[in-house]
Amino acid sequence: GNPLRGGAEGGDDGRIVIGASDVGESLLLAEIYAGALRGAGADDVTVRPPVGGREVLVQALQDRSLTLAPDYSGNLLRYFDQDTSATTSDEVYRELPRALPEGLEVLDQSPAENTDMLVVREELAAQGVRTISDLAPRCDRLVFGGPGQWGERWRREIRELYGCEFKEIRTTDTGGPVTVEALRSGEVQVANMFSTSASVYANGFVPLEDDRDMFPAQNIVPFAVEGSLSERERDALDRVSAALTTEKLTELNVEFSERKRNPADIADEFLAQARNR
Amino acid sequence: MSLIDELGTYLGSANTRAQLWAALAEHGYLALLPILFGVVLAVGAGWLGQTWPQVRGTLAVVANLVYTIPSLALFVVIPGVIGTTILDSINVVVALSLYTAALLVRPMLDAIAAVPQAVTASATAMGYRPARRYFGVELPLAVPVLAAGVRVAAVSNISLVSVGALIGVGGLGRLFTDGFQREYYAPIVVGVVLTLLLALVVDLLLVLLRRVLTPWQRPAPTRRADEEVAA
Amino acid sequence: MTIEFRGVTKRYGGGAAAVDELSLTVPDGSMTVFVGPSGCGKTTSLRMVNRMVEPTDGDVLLDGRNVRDIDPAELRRGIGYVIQHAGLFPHRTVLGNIATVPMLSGWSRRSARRRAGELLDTVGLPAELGSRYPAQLSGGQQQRVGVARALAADPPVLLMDEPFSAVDPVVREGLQDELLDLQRRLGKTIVFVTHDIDEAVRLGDRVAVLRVGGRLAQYGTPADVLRHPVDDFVAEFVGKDRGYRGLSFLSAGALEVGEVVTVEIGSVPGESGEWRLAIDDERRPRGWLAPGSTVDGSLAEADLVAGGSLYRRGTSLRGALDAALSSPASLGVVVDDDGAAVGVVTARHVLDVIERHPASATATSRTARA
Amino acid sequence: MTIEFRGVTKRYGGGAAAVDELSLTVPDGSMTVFVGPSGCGKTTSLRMVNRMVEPTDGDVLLDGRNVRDIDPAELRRGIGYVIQHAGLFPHRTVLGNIATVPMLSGWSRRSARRRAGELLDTVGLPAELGSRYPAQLSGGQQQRVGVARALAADPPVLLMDEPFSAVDPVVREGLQDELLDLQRRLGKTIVFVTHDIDEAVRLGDRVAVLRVGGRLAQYGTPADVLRHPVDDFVAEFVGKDRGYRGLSFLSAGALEVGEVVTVEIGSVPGESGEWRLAIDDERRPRGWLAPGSTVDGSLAEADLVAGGSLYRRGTSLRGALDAALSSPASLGVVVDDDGAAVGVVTARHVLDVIERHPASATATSRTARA
Amino acid sequence: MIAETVAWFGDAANWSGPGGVPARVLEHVGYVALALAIALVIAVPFGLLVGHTGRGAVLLVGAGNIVRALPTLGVVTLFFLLLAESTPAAVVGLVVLAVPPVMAGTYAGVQSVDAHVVDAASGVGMRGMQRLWQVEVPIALPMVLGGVRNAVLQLVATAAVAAYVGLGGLGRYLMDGLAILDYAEVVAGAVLTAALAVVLDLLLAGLQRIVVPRGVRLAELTRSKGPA
Ligand SMILES: Nc1ncnc2c1ncn2[C@@H]1O[C@H](COP(=O)(O)OP(=O)(O)OP(=O)(O)O)[C@@H](O)[C@H]1O
Ligand SMILES: Nc1ncnc2c1ncn2[C@@H]1O[C@H](COP(=O)(O)OP(=O)(O)OP(=O)(O)O)[C@@H](O)[C@H]1O
Ligand SMILES: [Mg+2]
Ligand SMILES: [Mg+2]
Repeated sequence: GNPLRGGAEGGDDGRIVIGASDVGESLLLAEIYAGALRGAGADDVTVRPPVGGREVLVQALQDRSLTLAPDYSGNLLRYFDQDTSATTSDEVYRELPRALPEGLEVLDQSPAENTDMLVVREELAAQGVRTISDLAPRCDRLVFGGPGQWGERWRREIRELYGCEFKEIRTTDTGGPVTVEALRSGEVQVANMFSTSASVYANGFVPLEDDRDMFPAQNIVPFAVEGSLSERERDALDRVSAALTTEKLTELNVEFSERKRNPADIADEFLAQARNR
Repeated sequence: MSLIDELGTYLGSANTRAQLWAALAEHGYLALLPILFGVVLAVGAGWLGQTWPQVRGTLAVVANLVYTIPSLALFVVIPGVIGTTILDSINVVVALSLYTAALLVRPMLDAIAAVPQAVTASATAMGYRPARRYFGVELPLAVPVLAAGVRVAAVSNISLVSVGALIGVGGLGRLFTDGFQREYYAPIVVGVVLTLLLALVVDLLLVLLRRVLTPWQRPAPTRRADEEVAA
Repeated sequence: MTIEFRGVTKRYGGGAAAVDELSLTVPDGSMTVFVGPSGCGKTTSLRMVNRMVEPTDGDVLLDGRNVRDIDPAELRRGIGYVIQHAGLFPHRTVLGNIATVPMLSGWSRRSARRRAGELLDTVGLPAELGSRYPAQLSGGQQQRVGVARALAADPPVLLMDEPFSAVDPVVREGLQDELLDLQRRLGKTIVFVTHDIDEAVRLGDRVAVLRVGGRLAQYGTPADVLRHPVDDFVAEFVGKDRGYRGLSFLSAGALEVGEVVTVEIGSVPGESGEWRLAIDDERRPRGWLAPGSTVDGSLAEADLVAGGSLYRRGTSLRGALDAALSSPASLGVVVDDDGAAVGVVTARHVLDVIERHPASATATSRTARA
Repeated sequence: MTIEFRGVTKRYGGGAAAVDELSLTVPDGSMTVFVGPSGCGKTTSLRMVNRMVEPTDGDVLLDGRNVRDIDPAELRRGIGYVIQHAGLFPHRTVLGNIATVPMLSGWSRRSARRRAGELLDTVGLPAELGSRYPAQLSGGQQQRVGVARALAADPPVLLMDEPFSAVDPVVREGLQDELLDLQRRLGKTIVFVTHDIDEAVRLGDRVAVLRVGGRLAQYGTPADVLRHPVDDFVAEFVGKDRGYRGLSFLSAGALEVGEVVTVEIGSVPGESGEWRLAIDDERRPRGWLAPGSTVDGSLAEADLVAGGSLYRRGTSLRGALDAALSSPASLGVVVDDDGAAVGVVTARHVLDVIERHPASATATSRTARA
Repeated sequence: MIAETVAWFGDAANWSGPGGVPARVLEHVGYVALALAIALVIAVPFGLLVGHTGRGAVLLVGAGNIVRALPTLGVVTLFFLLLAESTPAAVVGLVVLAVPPVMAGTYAGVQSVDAHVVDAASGVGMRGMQRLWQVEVPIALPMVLGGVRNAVLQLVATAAVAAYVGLGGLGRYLMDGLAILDYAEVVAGAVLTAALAVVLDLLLAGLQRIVVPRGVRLAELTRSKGPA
């Protein structure tokens, strides 16, 4: 049987549990949501430690151990609808409600985006590799590094779209230090990272242009259990989403992963600024 | 930035400090509650082994087998077995209870078996029935051995809880994943230090508890024959 | 309470018999000692009384009642059991140990501990030992606590399995004396196990000698067993000093106590051609002054030859003979209960009494051939 | 090799003395037994000889050479040491255990094992035990292996610390006999520790009685110590049977052996008014036929009264007296080395000899007051 | 769940290539073996020294306990940041894990050699090192190996964290399965790890049979049987 069905931990009693995935900024966003909800009068708001990928979050939302989690529109849609052809922000957001399972919903999406991207080291870029199409002919000689679930999600896609079949797909982590380290040391030559990640630029990696729109738009969107938030709370989250832009998110990410500040502190500052505007 | 500065900045945030306390409390609870359950299980196993000596071998093998399952796997598999949700901290508690019991069963059986024949025989001869004899005589006499086992179990539980961070329930273990994600020494160092402190305090408390529970044991220094000779 | 073994056999796991067709009766209020070489089934026999071991065959009766019909735990609470090394509970204080059976039988904590306090006194231990733990006692003290614990519920029957084997000979003798005294005062029915024939002879009203395989070789009074062993096995087991030891059972009623010349320490003795017994101002013997020895000034201990063992008036011939044999003057010093010298005996006088003893040669022994 | 203690004192950790100013000499080729109550410093004294313990004060000399000047490991290889409970190496076979010292001293493996094989025989163990492990031996066998191991390098000195305490009395006596025999054959200088006065008296050429606090109470021959204890402590320790035991040291040279009427088992005895000794066809005594008893047909064992202990001609007076005392006929049976009856003794004859013994009363004992 | 796990094991794709079971098992054994070897080099001499001299036991036990309390995950992440290399970081974490049981087993083994036997060894004239190697070590072997077996069990179970810093081994199945909640994969990883632990433990038990002197085993038997 499915071990994930069962008793509820969060839910209807006014308790709000916010989850985060192990993508670095996910925790940051969760803290921002938490701050916003507290500002809107919710008094029992917790942020759970980051855990796993989307699969875990979805399950946790479905069994009500979570109330809410930040997510990315494109990947979320693809998760429930493998064959979607929506790629632009609007397409994706329009398709989402239909694809989501019963009892789950997304709130307003934010203009801020954080897409997957493939990055290479400067040496390889200097050989004229600027787009994924440029990369494709060399794929069979290159080792790729990315999160554990990357192969299942994208191996077929990238082969069909670009004709790229990597020599090996190695599991590193979700755009985190293992990936950075692997790419830096040459253990892998191509890696999956994220557009708002501070470490791409800090390490001088070069993002490749996704010239055939393989990766869909990835607007930040609060992903929640339907009916678990009050109007006031939903408004507060919508306001936060509206205030968040890609530039702002990248900035916050620098604060978080380069200046190593406490995500709750960053969230507080951001929310204060947003209110003052 | 030097580590000291880094620690200063890190601990400078009130939010961080609050999170640390919460993590520490969760860590303590996740590590120590299983000790309680584990001891109860081991005491039960001791009782089984005492009543049916022929199951001793089986109990020991089962205990060993439990011990071979990686903690991470146990954390993840347990919800499938007992029907909890994946993020539930009960999973960690159950897993660590099993480990504690596994760790204690062996010494428990040995300690019960090592109670001097003369003592059990005289208890029986005085009209103790088996259950009362177990709890009134054999168990108290096994306390020193059990206590040694509990100390080891407590300390390794405190270390093991951190692994729970990989499934989002890990007390201080969160600091390691956080520090790792951000290539940030401060939380890792703070996490290690707090874990050690917790272990130290718990260990001390256990030593005290043992002293209280075994008033009949005067410390007798072990002496080796050749200490006399400087050669 | 009378204990009766009726054709009792025990086989462990269907092997050879550990106890084979044992039949004997321990009369009410008496002490029977089981003695025999290692593995002869002494412990097994003993434990069948309180059902720590169940007989393969035959019955054990307590005052005619088959122990099989009594619930084991109840049975055991009514039987004191003292085992080798005392088997004290190391985690309980001395009082806690002694109070065990009363507590099990449902006494209140207070009255159980009061009783324990009394028993400490009964077995001759100071009250302040009550709060100690067994590990803080000497071996002899532990044994006493073991006895006290067995006595706690005032059981009519006591089983004692080599209770004194772990203590050194001097302490052991003290414990034996106390047990005899206790037995005289409390009149329990006691079964005592030892592999030391001396202990058996000293303590038992009756001695049961077992041979390996659990067969009863002889059952009779100590005098019987020493003086009339039924066969070579018993004779061998009883040991080569049995003639001398047997004297323990001959009373010295008719023993002639002779006069002896005494000199007091501190006085100025004249010369003399005979042995003179030096005594102190309470007439206690201090040693011998050899014939012809000269003393400078008043008599001091240094002038004396050390004396032999002393014979307490009224005890058995064994002590009398030893006193005579060990004396440098060949004169055994006889003392009264206060230790004052009252005269001397010679080995020859002792022999006279032995020879006149009617029991010595013709007594028919109650024996059982196995 | 002579061992000399010269004012040796040992204090552990600055506390009270465990051994206090011990001075005594163990002459070459003799056996001295240290005896005394528990904790009196016997083990400590012994271990100062091979430097397992270093004296706080004073010296131990081996043939005049201070042991302090000898490398401890070398010293120990030249001194056999048998400890209580044997202390065998559980991971080595019996042969491996015995061969330890020769191997340490650089013998070849082959010759060490050959030597070990010989020693098995010396201590009376069958060769096939050589390949067993200590856990597969009985207590008594382990003790023997312990002795063999100590003898392996043929050391002139042997130290034995309660080597027989772990075995039961019967086995123990056998081991003692073997040790005496060994000592006669090999002529080692032996220091032996026990807390059993019987063992001390049986084995020692000299006995050193220690009192608690490690003070020497008396040092002399067993006869001395038994018959002339220097003070109450020694007298008490030596025990109340010392007069009788002391007879062990009186030779029975002049003992008059009387005639006795014998009847052979299987023959048809007539009537008689006196005790008659029943013998078998090899003249071995089987029991007594009481005066006036009638026999149906030929004489069988069942007609007899069991006999007393037997006195082997040429041994000490102790056995003679016991034989007389234990005999139902008051006649102690005297046997020769083959066990054949050669006559009888009476207790009175034994007393005659005791009284005529010059040593009995006047021997001055070599004593040391501590 | 059982059916899915069986299916996982039945899928040929899971048995070949760099992510296949044989490769993962080899990687796992590799981490364990490397960590164990280093731990032995560190822990055995210390255990022997302390057990032999009887000095520093309190320190050793205390230090052992503290080291045991070190969270493996913390050590691994810390060393990953320090060394910027996955393999050494993981191995350091595992060594830290393996040292206490090996050290405790060695120390306890030597320490628990019957005092009479040690005494006899000195008494026959063995020097310190002779006593250690000829008497104490052979008799201590069962407990030393007991400590090693303990360490191996923990190592096999914990080597899974190597996957967290991007290494292979059976932890890969746990981590990857966990990330996408593929239960079959997680259970498969757990089963493989446990099986590996059992197999290695059996191998060590066999080794123990071979190297522990027969006499020592016999002595243990008689001791544990004891008097009835
Ligand atoms: N529980 C048991 N199982 C099997 N055999 C036993 C058991 N207890 C005793 N025996 C055997 O029964 C025989 C008699 O044993 P028991 O303990 O009664 O002897 P014992 O006379 O008390 O000897 P000891 O003087 O050594 O105490 C021995 O051969 C012993 O090995
Ligand atoms: N290593 C030691 N450290 C401190 N005290 C010791 C040590 N060894 C012995 N003692 C003390 O020295 C005294 C003499 O001990 P020793 O072992 O020599 O006595 P013993 O005569 O051999 O006694 P036993 O008959 O019990 O073997 C005792 O009081 C004992 O407690
Ligand atoms: Mg017995
Ligand atoms: Mg001693």
